[in-house]
Amino acid sequence: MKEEHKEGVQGHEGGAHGHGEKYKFGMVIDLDKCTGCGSCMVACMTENNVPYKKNETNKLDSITWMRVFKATNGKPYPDTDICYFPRPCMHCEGEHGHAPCVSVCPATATDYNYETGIVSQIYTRCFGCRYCMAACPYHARYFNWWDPVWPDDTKESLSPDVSPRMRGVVEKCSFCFHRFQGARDKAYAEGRREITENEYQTACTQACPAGAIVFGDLNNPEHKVHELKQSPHAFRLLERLGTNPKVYYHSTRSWVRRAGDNYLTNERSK
Amino acid sequence: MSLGRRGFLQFCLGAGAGITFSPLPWKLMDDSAIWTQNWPWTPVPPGGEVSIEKTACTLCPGGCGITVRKVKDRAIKIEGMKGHPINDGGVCLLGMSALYKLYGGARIKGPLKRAGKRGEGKWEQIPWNAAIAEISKELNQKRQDGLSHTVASMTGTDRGTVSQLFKRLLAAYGSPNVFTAPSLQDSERLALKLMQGDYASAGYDLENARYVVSFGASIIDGWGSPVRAFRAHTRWAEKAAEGAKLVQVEACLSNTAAKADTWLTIKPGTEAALALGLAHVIIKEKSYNKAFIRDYCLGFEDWQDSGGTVHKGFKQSVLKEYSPDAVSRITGVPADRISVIAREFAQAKGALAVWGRGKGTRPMAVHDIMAIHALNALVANINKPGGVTVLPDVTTVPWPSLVQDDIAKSGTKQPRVDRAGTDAFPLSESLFDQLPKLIKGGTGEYPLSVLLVHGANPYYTEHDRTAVAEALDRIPFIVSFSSRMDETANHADLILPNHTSLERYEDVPTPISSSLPVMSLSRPVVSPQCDTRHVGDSLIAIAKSLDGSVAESFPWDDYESLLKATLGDKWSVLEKEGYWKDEGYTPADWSQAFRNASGKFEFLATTLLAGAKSAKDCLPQYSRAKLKGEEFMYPLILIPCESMRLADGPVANSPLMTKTVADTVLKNDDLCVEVNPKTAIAHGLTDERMALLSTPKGKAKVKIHLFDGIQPGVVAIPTGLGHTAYDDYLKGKGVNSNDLIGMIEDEASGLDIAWGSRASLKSI
Amino acid sequence: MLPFVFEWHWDLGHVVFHGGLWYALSILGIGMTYVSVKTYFDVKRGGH
Amino acid sequence: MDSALIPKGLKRCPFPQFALWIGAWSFIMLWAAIAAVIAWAYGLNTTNLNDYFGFGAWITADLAIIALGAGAFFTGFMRYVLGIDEFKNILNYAVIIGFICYSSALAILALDIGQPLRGWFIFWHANVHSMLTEVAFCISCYFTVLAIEYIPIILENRQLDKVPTLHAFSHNLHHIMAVFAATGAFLSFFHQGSLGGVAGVLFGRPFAFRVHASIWPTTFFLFIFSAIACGPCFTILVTRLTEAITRKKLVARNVILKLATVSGWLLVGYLSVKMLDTLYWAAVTLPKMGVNFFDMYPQAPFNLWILIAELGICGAIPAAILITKKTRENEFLLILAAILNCTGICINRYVMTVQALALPVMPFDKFYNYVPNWIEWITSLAPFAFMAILLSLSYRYLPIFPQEKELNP
Amino acid sequence: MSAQDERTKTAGSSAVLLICFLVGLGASLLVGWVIFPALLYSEKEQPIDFSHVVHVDAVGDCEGCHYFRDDGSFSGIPDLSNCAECHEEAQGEDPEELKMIQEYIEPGKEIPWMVYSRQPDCVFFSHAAHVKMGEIECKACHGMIGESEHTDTYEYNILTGYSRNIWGKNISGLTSNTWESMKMGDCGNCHDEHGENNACFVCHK
Repeated sequence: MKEEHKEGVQGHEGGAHGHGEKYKFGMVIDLDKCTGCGSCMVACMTENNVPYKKNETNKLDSITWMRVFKATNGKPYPDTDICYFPRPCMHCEGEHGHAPCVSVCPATATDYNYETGIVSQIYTRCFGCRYCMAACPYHARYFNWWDPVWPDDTKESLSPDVSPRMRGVVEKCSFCFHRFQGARDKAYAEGRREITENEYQTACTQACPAGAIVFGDLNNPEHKVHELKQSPHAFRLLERLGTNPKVYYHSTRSWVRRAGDNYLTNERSK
Repeated sequence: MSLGRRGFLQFCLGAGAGITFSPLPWKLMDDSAIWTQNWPWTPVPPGGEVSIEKTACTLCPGGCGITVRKVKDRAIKIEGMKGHPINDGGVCLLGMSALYKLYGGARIKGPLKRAGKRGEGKWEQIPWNAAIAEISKELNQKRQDGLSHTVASMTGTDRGTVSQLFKRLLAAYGSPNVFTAPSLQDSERLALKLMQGDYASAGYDLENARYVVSFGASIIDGWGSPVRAFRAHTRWAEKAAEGAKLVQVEACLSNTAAKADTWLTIKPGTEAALALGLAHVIIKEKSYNKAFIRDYCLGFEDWQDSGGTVHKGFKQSVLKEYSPDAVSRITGVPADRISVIAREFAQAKGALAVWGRGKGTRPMAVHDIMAIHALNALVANINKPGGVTVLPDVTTVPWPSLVQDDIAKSGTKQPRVDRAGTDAFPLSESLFDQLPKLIKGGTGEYPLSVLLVHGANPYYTEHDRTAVAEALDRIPFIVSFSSRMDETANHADLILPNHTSLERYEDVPTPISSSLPVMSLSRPVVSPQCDTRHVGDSLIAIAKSLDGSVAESFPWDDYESLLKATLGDKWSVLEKEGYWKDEGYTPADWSQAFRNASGKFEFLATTLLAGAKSAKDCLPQYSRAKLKGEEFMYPLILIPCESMRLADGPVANSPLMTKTVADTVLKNDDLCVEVNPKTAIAHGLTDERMALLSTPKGKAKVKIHLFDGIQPGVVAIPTGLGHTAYDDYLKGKGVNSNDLIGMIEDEASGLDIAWGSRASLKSI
Repeated sequence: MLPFVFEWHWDLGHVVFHGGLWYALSILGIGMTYVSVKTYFDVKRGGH
Repeated sequence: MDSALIPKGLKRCPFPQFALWIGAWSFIMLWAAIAAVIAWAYGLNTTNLNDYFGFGAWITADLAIIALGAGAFFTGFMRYVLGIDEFKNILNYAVIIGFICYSSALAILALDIGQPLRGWFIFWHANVHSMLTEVAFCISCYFTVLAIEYIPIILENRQLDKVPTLHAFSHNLHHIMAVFAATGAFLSFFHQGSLGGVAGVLFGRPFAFRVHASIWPTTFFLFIFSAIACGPCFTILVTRLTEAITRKKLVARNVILKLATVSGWLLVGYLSVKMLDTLYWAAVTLPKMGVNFFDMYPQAPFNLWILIAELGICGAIPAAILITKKTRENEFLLILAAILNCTGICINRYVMTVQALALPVMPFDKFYNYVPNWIEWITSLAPFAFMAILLSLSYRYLPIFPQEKELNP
Repeated sequence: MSAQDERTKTAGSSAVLLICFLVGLGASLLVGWVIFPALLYSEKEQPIDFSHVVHVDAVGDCEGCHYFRDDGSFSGIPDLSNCAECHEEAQGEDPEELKMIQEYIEPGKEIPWMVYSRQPDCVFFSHAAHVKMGEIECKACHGMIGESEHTDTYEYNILTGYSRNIWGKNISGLTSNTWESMKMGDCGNCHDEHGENNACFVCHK
């Protein structure tokens, strides 16, 4: 029996124990193009069965895997400027996969997948200690304070690809990992191991009406993100903390780039 | 210790040991954890075969192509259609909300007849044939009484087969009173009629424009066809290195202003003056397109009337009245900046002046639009790449000719109740905003007896909403075709619920502001979830149940066959691709472009000459609409501000959209208004505290949000909230800005041109 | 977690952590067993 | 009524009075139990915790209680490992206090997690790299040790002691108690440390993050240090309070003073190390993250005063009092110092939990504050009621103070 | 009392005590190993008695009914339309066949099969990866179900709702064949053995 299995997996290039670095999925978000419309948030919430309550104005208990933050340059009228920061989970790599949240989870409910570079969150494993939320400086992790409730027949519009979460667990953006699973299934069915850039795109990327979000394999020179992340105007949020995030931002405005990280008063930003 | 006790102790010890070495405790611990992982009250979405259906979005006039992802029979996700000429894969948050409208709250599950008082929310469920009988009884009665002209309809738009069906029903029945919901289009159509000779909406070649001056149009806050506008903005951002530029003229730092390369802060309502100031510089520096002006324009130079009097043309009038200094005084824009922008505009390739306030639903005066459009004429950016065009309608198969019996003929000959097209307002087409005044004051020719409402929500969307509601409440019989319980449906006497956008066929004509003729097809992607009926089918059924010759104008079996017949050979393309576009379309040559009597672009609107008090009134000009209220009582200016995250039209927000709204806009049920910190100091306001916002039209408790990006002295109020209908996810949240802003009538057209209101804010 | 569970990895972290843990648990276990056994024999011998 | 249970030769109050006293505290326990049931049944939305403050009153209470309970292991450590014999006179009490603190901490942890029925995942699916895992294992193990240490004390009850098996068991347990105490000390050092590690490893939170010395952040050592510096003071406080309530002398003054001296010098040691750590953090760690020291203390209640309160008023002052013979021997100052010392450690645990989360890290993020609601308050304060009840029961029925007879002739 | 009596009494009482202990032990073992599993699991019969043997003979292989869709997803248990392809009209006189036609095919009602191998919602299992890429035989996980002539009684855990086949019929959790249980450990161990990725998101959603 087992011999048969072995034959079946010959030629697999995943590397020993699945630790081969095959893909490194990431995003480049162009803040000059982002209009702050919020479509990415809604696309994400519909794609991932994120519930809603009657009152969602307390943003401290409102689950938005993708959240669009608004930054201002702090200058008075008429020199004021604003910029929107769409913030998914950054899928931090930290040092060798030690993302801030991954190393702290006591029950291994979140891990760093070395094959894709994606930080998972397993709701059925999580027991809701919220240590990962304390660890994440991006507030990308959300707790299910309530049982999810879908009114009327709206349960009908839930996607079977993403498991609805129960109360008492933490959830966050998964880079629409189920889409990767789906794309790979299709590839397998067609006898391929690799998937193409188009086959796996996150819901926010796909929805963004401004085309501000680009998603792909940061390691693959053929993917758009590979080039975009190297722009002199590209930066990451709170890079100095050593979180090593996989979401890059791009802006030609220097104050926006400076707003992406902390700097001492007279320190020069990148 | 007694033996019994010790025995019992031993028994317990044994039991403990036995249980420990049995699966019971361990399996129970494991299974109770697994139970929490599968709580029966956490839904498990069933799986199944996935399919993708192509359709078009009908929730706004944007006309995007969308695809719906389905699992078996359930629609689970809406995405943008790749390759669609309007949105090419992008989709907005309103478009994605169609799922909520399909499955969500406030759906009307079948025909309803009012049981309680109006607006009380008590309904009686009735079968469809009874509902049709109810309305045909009412309409037949009016025909018999010779009052067919007192029946009116109101639709959200006048484009597409459904609104044409309403028009046809009223014409066959015998009433001239066909209303469309007021919007910027009313003035725009009129302005283009005056200057170019066509009642038409402007199409902008945004993608190829390279220097766009937007006079208050919130291009990336939901204006026109929102996704297309976003994509155009992205093009500009990509071409920034090549000099592509957006100049936003606005009093507050909207998202558009923030994304613009230049934010030109201006006193609200003075955009036309700035446009004429720019024209002044361009004319003075002779940097306009001389050949175009000479060969294809009328009224630029001074002219002599038949009586021999010499009148100023556009050139002299602008040179005289709109010097940068004078304009600077009106608008608050520094004179040197006016000159700089004017020079850049004149020199740029693809320089485009865009008008419209907010999403393009808020009104603008005809003369304002003429002033701004004059800039496009100066640089001759009309019917050229990167310019403005007037699109022809997509051709469809004409319907069989209308049959009108005597009642219908005499009914339609009656003057419209809003006086549009009469001597009072000869050029206007539909003046819904006149109704409150006319019905309430009794100055109308006659009272309306029946109102059919489709795709519009006048009880919510109109300025001076209270007066509108009062006026509409006087109409004895209101029929709503809404599929959800909106404010108007809530006040109706009879509801014939339409399918939602994902359950029905509908043609989607060329979207507003498009520069390419496109038609899309909205299709039923799921079977009807409730006992609803396509509004087209309802209309056909009503027509067939009416006396006289009405039924003869409706030879179709149902809406679907009507649509197929109307779309003709385009049907197969639309069925396959979801959209049809006129690939080879090129705008008409200048010699063919202008369909005035003169055949030229008219700076001087000759159509107006006959009725005008002075010839000057026929030129583009700035006249600031006078706001009601005294400055000492209402020292501040209130302007509505729009956002993609809040739908303020007849289609309301879904809960997920409302979820994206910042807590600086809505906090609990309180609406926040934006105020400059300087204003706050001057008026004793504190951030995040409540204040009473008063205007001549009403009062509301609002929360103060201090924001540097708004002009001192101006208060910005978000639109799209303050609903009194729908479900608990929307009802009672915030304030309806339309309650606070009154109507201001444009003398020439009778249209509402209110861009704001005087207001005061007091801390409470 | 025990070494035969697939989530177990033979790395330094697991060895040190579980080493310390089982060391402490063993002391507690052995200690308590010792006390129980000794008590049993004490009582049997002493018979009081 | 219950005189058969009361240790021979000791005087205790009449039973009705005792029952009333226990009843009063039970009322608070009942109240807390109701709060706990509400939180478990309806979920954590019944608290004021939120996504920005995932940790709040409960974690603060946990950290504080465990620091205060450090008297147990440290007194045991001094008695059994260092062989300081006087401490046997207070050790029983210290152990019971520790037992109460640790059991309360476990109960609060069970409340704080979103899925209590899955709480055991922390053991079965342990992530050995997580400080919280270390905490959970060490706390549970050490709680076992405390239970083992508590057993012989219980078995000394007059009636239980009559049973030969139990008597022998107790005797044998006493015999090897040093082994358990040493193991307990080992475990306790680790989990006091790992509790510090919980905050110190958060490299996304500049306020909490500390550089690592070997595999642990400096907070690991600081938490151990601060716990052993304040634990004895808490034992003193509770003992003195018991004496005041029972109107009896229970522990000889020299024992208390010795404990105070130890506590004082440990506090001095702790403060010096903490100062060094804070300086290094302010001068090196923070600037590397692009953060100013003063940005860490932006507004009330998290302005510089909280630092001054923690290290100055509740640090340096009690340390000075405790190490000076003259002030230490002044009863009022001794109690004041003990209170300040315990308060200082509670502030430390509070800032490392709540302030660490309150300060926005993203420059465009907003500062929010957090105030616990009644459910969190009552359950966080319930340990005091639990302590009152269990200490009263132990005091009444068990001979916990070896010196009681000789001090109250 | 004499010493002899004393001893007898002690011995007698020891025996009684031992019996008490053993009774406790036996009773609890019985509860734990026999009564508890009986209470924990409940039984249901499949709506129709189905013979895999007959169908495999007629169709040829598993994939005839349990096929892959174009997008690589696995169809699982066929739905009514698949059945109706052959069973539009009754094939033979079997009462179960007639029941199927009358109760399901004619009214167009899906047959509510209960799936022995149903995994919880949090599990993502790719048949494509295992069957297409991994070339693992169906029976490696599903056992001899393809050779069944009648449907087994469906047993499910009343607490978790899981099919008993997930944990395995043996309450101890011990198995001797790969298809006897379908717990996470089974997946994880197999992945480990074959050097496949064991990251959480490989199998969870």
